[in-house]
Amino acid sequence: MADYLPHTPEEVAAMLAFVGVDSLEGLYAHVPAAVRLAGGLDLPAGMTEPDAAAVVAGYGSRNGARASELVCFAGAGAYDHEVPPVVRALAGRSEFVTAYTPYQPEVAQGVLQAIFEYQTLVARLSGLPIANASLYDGATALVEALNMAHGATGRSRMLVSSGVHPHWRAVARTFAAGTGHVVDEVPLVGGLTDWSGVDTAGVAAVVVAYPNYLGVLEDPGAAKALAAATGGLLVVAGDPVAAGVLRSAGAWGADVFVGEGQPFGTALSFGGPYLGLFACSDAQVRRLPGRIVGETVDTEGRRAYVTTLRAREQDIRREKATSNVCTNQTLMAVAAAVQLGWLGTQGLREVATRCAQGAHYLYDQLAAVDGVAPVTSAPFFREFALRLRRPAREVVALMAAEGILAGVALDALGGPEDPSADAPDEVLLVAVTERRTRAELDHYVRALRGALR
Amino acid sequence: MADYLPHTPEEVAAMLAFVGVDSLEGLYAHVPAAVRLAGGLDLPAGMTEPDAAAVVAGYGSRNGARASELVCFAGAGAYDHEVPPVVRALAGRSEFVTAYTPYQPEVAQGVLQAIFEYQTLVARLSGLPIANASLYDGATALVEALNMAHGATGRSRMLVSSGVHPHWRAVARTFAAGTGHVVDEVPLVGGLTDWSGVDTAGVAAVVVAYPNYLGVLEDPGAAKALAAATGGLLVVAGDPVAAGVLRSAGAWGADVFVGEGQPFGTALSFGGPYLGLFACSDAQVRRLPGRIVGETVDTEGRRAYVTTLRAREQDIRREKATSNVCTNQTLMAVAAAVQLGWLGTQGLREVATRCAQGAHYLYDQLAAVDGVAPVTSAPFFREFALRLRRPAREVVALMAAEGILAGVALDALGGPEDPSADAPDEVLLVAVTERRTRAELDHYVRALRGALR
Amino acid sequence: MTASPAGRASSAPLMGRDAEPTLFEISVPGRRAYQLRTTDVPARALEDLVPAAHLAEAPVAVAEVSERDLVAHVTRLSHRQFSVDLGMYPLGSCTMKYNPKFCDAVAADPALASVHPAAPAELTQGWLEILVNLEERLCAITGMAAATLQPAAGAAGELTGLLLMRAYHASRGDVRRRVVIPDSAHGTNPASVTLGGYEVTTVPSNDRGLVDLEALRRVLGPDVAGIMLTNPNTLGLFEEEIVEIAAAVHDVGGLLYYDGANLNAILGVVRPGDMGFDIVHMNLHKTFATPHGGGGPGAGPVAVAAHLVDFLPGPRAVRDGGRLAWATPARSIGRVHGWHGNALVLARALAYIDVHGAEGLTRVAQHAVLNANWLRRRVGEILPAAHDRMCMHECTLQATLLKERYGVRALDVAKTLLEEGFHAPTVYFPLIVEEALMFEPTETESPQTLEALAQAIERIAERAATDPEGMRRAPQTTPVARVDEARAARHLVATADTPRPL
Amino acid sequence: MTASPAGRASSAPLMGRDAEPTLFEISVPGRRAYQLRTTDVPARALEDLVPAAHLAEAPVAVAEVSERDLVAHVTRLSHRQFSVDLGMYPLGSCTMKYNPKFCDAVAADPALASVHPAAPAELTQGWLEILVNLEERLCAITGMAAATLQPAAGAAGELTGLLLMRAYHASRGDVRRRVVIPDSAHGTNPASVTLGGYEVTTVPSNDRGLVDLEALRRVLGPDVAGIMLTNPNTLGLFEEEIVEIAAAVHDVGGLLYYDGANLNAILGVVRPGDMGFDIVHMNLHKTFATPHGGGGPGAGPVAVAAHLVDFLPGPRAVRDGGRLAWATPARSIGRVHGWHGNALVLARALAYIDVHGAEGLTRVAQHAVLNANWLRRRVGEILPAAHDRMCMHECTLQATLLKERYGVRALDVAKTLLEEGFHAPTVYFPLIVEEALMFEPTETESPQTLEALAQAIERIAERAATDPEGMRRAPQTTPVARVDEARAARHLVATADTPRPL
Ligand SMILES: Cc1ncc(COP(=O)(O)O)c(C=O)c1O
Ligand SMILES: Cc1ncc(COP(=O)(O)O)c(C=O)c1O
Repeated sequence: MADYLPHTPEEVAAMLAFVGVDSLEGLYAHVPAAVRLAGGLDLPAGMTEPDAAAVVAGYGSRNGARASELVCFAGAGAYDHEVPPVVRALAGRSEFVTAYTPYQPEVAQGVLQAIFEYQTLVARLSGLPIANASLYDGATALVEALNMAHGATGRSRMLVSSGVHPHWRAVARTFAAGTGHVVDEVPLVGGLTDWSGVDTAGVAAVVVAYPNYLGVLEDPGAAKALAAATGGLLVVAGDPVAAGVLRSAGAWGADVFVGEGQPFGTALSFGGPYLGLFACSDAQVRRLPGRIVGETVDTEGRRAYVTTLRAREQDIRREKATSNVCTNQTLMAVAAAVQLGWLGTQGLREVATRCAQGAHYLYDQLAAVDGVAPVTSAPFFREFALRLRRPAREVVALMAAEGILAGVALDALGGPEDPSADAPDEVLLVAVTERRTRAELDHYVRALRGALR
Repeated sequence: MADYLPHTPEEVAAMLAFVGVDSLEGLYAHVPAAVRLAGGLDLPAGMTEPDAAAVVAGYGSRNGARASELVCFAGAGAYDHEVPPVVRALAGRSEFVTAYTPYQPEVAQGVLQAIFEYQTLVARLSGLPIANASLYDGATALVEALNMAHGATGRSRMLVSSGVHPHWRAVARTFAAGTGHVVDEVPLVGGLTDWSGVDTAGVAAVVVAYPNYLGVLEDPGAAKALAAATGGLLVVAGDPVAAGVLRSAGAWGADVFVGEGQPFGTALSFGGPYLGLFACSDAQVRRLPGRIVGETVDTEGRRAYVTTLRAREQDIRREKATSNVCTNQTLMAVAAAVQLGWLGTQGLREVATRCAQGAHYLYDQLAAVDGVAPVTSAPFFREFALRLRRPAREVVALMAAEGILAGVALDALGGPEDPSADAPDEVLLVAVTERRTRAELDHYVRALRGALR
Repeated sequence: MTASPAGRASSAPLMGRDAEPTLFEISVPGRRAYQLRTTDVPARALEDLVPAAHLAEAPVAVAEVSERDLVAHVTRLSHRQFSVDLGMYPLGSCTMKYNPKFCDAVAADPALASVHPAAPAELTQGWLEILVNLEERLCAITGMAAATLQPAAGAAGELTGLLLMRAYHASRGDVRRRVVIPDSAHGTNPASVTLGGYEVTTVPSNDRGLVDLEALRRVLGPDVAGIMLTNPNTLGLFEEEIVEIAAAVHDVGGLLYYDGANLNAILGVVRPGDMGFDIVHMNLHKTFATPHGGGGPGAGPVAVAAHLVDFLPGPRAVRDGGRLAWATPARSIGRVHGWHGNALVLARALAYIDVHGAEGLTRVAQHAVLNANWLRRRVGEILPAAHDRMCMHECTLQATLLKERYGVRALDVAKTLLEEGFHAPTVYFPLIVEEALMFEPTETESPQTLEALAQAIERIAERAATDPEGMRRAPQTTPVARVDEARAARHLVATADTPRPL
Repeated sequence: MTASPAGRASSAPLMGRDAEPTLFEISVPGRRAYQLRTTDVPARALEDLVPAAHLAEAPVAVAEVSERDLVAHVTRLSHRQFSVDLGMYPLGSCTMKYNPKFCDAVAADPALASVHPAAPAELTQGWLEILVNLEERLCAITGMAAATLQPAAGAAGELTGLLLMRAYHASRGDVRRRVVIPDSAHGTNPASVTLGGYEVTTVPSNDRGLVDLEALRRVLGPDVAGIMLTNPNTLGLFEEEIVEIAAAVHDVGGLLYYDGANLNAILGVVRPGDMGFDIVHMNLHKTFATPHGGGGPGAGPVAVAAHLVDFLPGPRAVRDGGRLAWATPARSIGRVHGWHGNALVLARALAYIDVHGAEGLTRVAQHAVLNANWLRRRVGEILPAAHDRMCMHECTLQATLLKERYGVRALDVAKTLLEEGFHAPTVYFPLIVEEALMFEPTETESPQTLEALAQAIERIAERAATDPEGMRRAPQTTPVARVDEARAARHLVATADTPRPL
């Protein structure tokens, strides 16, 4: 058993005496005996840090998919990008890590300015003027966008392209149970959203993923036209790396941009903590969910930063708040700002370009493999879906033996009990990042050929 | 090829113009053409950090003795102690790591105070009043002690117990070529220095290791008697972990304490950077080698720290300096202070005790193994030497296959070309730290039994 | 170049005191820091790969800095930031305890951090063990049957809990409209209630700072889906009538939701399940020592009693013979996170729990309560407690005396405390307490640190008498002086590209 | 306990401004931070294992603090410390360039850092490769035949070099007595000469700041073992007559020793070997970007020409067919380090070299020289260069004008620069230059940072005219004001246990 308590027994005794009770248990004398725990918690005995470290090392060793074992071609919204030591060192500084939410701006300029820089970067990526200080992840950022659309339009009908990540749609459905939103999923045809024939009545939001979760470059213009026609908001759910070179959400006419910020400085982390990106038009700023940092001055006229428009937030607005988000993902936002600072204008473009180059190189090779057929011929960016001769899960298992995490079996995305209608078991989603070498891509081709034999 | 230069081509051009040359090469116009390098350096092409990281990973994977592969029973002056994440995090803070020598005390109080705390701790461990800010390692600290003895006595004869680590003695011999010291090595008999019959004429220093490199607890009192009789200084070369519980060098009458500080917060690191500990009596302070931090005040009367007694140092005293040491091992000294702060009074005692417990437990088991004989029956602390039925190097190789780094083959300590007279090839030096579990010790016994079969 | 180059230098630091330019201000076109792998992948032009209509006219302008300047910029920013590692953060309701560096090492372990969330269960058994073990531990700690680890923070847990409530009632064909919360509740509670599709009914506190049981009974009825409570409540007081409250709510068919933000007070002493709660969220970033990261990430697992297990979000990691697998409960409300929750935060929390064990966690709670009570008594003459009796892990004090005598408000006390080198307590919360200053020392602060805080408060009281004006301008010795919050809201400048007000 | 606990709180931080108590002052008996493995090794009493005569009466008193207070203490100390990561460090002769974080990651790699130095070569092949590769790279960079990597710093390299000189001459039955060094040399050179058993003969510089060739010829003779030179020299000037110097020394049978502290200036441009040097030490912690660690560790490998290879310290890692092995040269002077040198520093340097390659290293040197020359010209009217012509990577400026006009000395300029947020340059070195201020910007500083430094110097010049008194008291805005160095030396208080002067 270990703990991190400073108190010596003598100090405890003296403090108890000052407080006027005669034992630590005595501090709880007013807790009804009926509910007090008798035998103590039923937990494994405490252990020292080095003993616990050995246990953790055991967990790690049983993760066959760790990076030292498998070369990663899995994507589906979580990508294996370079995170250099410099970014880890800076974002890991304990002043950022162990700070609370910057409620006292006079002693929190470090975090506040980092968030301000992050907001600027997200706004630039999205082509929209305002970004918030982060949300939990891409999926919940989408939910907040729908809530914003509801607030903006007074309507509840959400037209969501089925090209939006299945998990994000699932999350949207879950929360719709509370908000009463109607989430209408618009099918994909040939890898692209088929907006034709959609009922346009009472639409609050039109949501399109760009690229969509199959990697395909949708036409946000079509979604924009629909949104414009119905008076709903256009929400673009974007891959932020692709956003480095693609026409921006703002340029496509979006009112809201949401995205998963993990590719900027956050490790794969088995899915979290990640980073919900959120940007919107000026018109929506009073409906912005979560925290926002603004520039101001101190009493001496010096530039200073502070969390602002707090009247939207739950701690002030309570049941009328724009959102219930309080704790967000600030540290990941700081990491993203640092990672983007490291990449710079050129580096971001380079990463996006290399992803596209690698994905197209691999796609071209794989298209020639026997037993492989592209799911769609629509243009894609850094990820693509293949129809295989045998179940994709089996292929993933076989390729793991070759040191490759081959991708994501589409039917596994929702978990076995959550199959998506558009997820037949033979479809494999393959992603390529700037870290994948030609040798790795060529090895992939050979290994897949072997797995399909 | 990568670099860390900020200059854009335009900036370079503008700067060159301001300086008045027309190219970067032009900056070197006055360098005689005859010696200028023509074809550029003959080096492998530069590579990016991630590429270089892959190369480094390759080196690592070819270190069969890395901790993830072998359980460490090797000692001989370098020990596998616990270094907790908290110590790594604190000593790794970039303000310490990227600072220069604290020549400007007004902006270097962090490093200066950390050194002051380190000096206090080394002084306490040694039982002597003064410690310096660190030396390169234990071996070179010994050389400085000999130089100090020379300065103190005007004599050149150094009586060095052969219980002092063979490498340290080798280093002392090397530098004696410059100083003209005569290093007389006094033999071990039954694991203990045999001071009898030693010629006592003109002795500057008597050096005893405590415990000695075979792990044996020598009698520093005997060495003290000799030093006292001859008017030389007593130098105790101590294991700083053992120093946590053993009678201190000062208590034994030492004038100088030297030690290898690696066990306090520094990883095994393939032998460096380590930490030379150095403490001495008040009488020797003006002869102290290296840097020393003293407490003082600033112009406002606030407590402050500063490097002091600088007149001893080479940058001021030049050829008359007490030592040539300039850059030392400050970061390791900071780590040692933090590690000792983490251990505290109880923890240091606990670590020392556990080392002794583990070593004695293992020794008792091994003494019963067929083909194993203790080298000496003298009391030992945390390390011991065994005479094996077959060459110790072979045993080390065999036990590596069992996941154990069995210890240090005595004849390998000096490298094959540097055999020590007292290093027959069948002797194995085995060390136990507080990190070794009973299960590991028992496994060791089984594996050794197997290796000797 | 003339002597002077274009562009702005990254600032010269004076130990956090000097303003730091933004990343954009120190950017110089053409400068770079990034280095990527050599891949030998054929370098085709982007225009060949992506139809022109999709490409931006110009790449996004990020900023162009050298690695050296990036490091200096961010390191200097860090010197303008208070943090737990620098000093005490007695911020009520936030449990800003010390976060062991060991847990940082766990979260940084590449064998955990490098795993893709969609890798199949067979290749992520270690992670699934972590999730299952943590769920079991959290259930043991709260006295519940099962838990979801997906919610990314406390508020996400609350909303998840409310959706569970809704699904539960719906499964019984029971349509309910209202959720009761006390007037002392944290703002996330009412906000979550709205998002859960319920109306808020506020129940007042009585003069002991506790839920007014009679008032509660009056608002209860068959349309009440449940109640959200923290216990200890946001005043730091234990709801002593919790058994009666639970009975009353259950009697009308409602469920009890436990906001676990204050769980640190009762670890190992009393369990929400045993008090009658049906749903519990925990803030792992409070109780289980995840550092707050300047505002996040956290994690807000939700544990439930047996009758609610079937509704939990999925998939959940479960034991399946000797292996571990994913499974989604039969009547799951669905996913509440894009993947499995804030996994690395979950791993940290498991490590923290496993180091402590039952005994260690109980000691954590006891010492947190001890510290809070000591502080309450120690400074009570200056800042009287809103309710001067045994508190739990935090105490709600009031600046009323200072205000009456010197016109100095809670905010001024808080800001002046910054000048003393302490972080401020939570101010003006809970809303029902006038001039509230909520102090939560946490268990990792020593008696000496508490005493230093008390002495700082004594100095502040003296200053209030002699220099109330100065206090209203405080802090002055911090990296920036008191900040103009109104101006920020009046002219929103949320990015470096926003036009500045004139 | 009365309200107030015994003992002192760890300090409340104000961003580096407040004094921090010592570890010993915040110690409270019985407190602890350490946690060790559970080993199940039988816990016998120490008295059973170690004879009583060997045991201390009381264990060593270290300090007793909680992990939380340890973290706060050390983190706060770090906020009282300037560093490269915080700002510019234009410290002449020290090459305080930016140290890539990548190299930190290399040094932290457990597959390198966890290896025991006495593990057999078969089990440390990766490490031996690192050593062999680094040796080869360093030889290529310096134009030498082989190197020892053992010396732990520059001064250790110097002494090693002098012992090599001695061994070389001795092997030829040649007894020599003197080593020549220029009057501008760094203090380690004469100190090393003494330790190497030689006498120092100083050769003056001429009015161009270079070795006076005629004066040199006058002091050379058959008893001269060699000469130690830096080139560029400590004034930052290239010894243009190096070929003639080399010939003169070689003519009397002496050897040329190259002090590599200034190697950063000439990487890839000119090699010591090609200039005629026989022995070269390098400061990896200057040229090859090992951070200085507040004073160390560094590494000072010594490379030698072919005729000296046999004398190198051993063992050295060598290629042996496809494997790597240890070998000690035939007539080795012996070990100069307890193990293999500062291995992790060596690994860092190799990584740094390999990232740059030939081209990158050459650019490093060129840009270091460019920055120094730009700065020299930019501030020359205020701080004239001691020798106003092309310098190499550093420039030696003088505060003579300010001193004449306002009585402001180099030291005052340096201390005032601290108030401007820059580290001071090296002052009063080299000793032969009056009121010397030696600026070495290094290549990693941007033109904007140089300009900011220049503007700070301009402000200082203005202040010298109006407030020379204030400058003599500077700095005032740093964590402590100007420190009383004399007092520290008068009453040495080197530990917390030393009685304080009254
Ligand atoms: C009482 C209470 N409930 C709920 C929350 C919300 O938790 P989170 O910030 O993790 O969303 C908080 C956080 O401050 C709290 O103090
Ligand atoms: C010119 C010169 N020579 C030698 C040295 C000594 O090097 P080290 O400090 O590594 O011992 C230095 C270090 O400052 C130096 O500048």
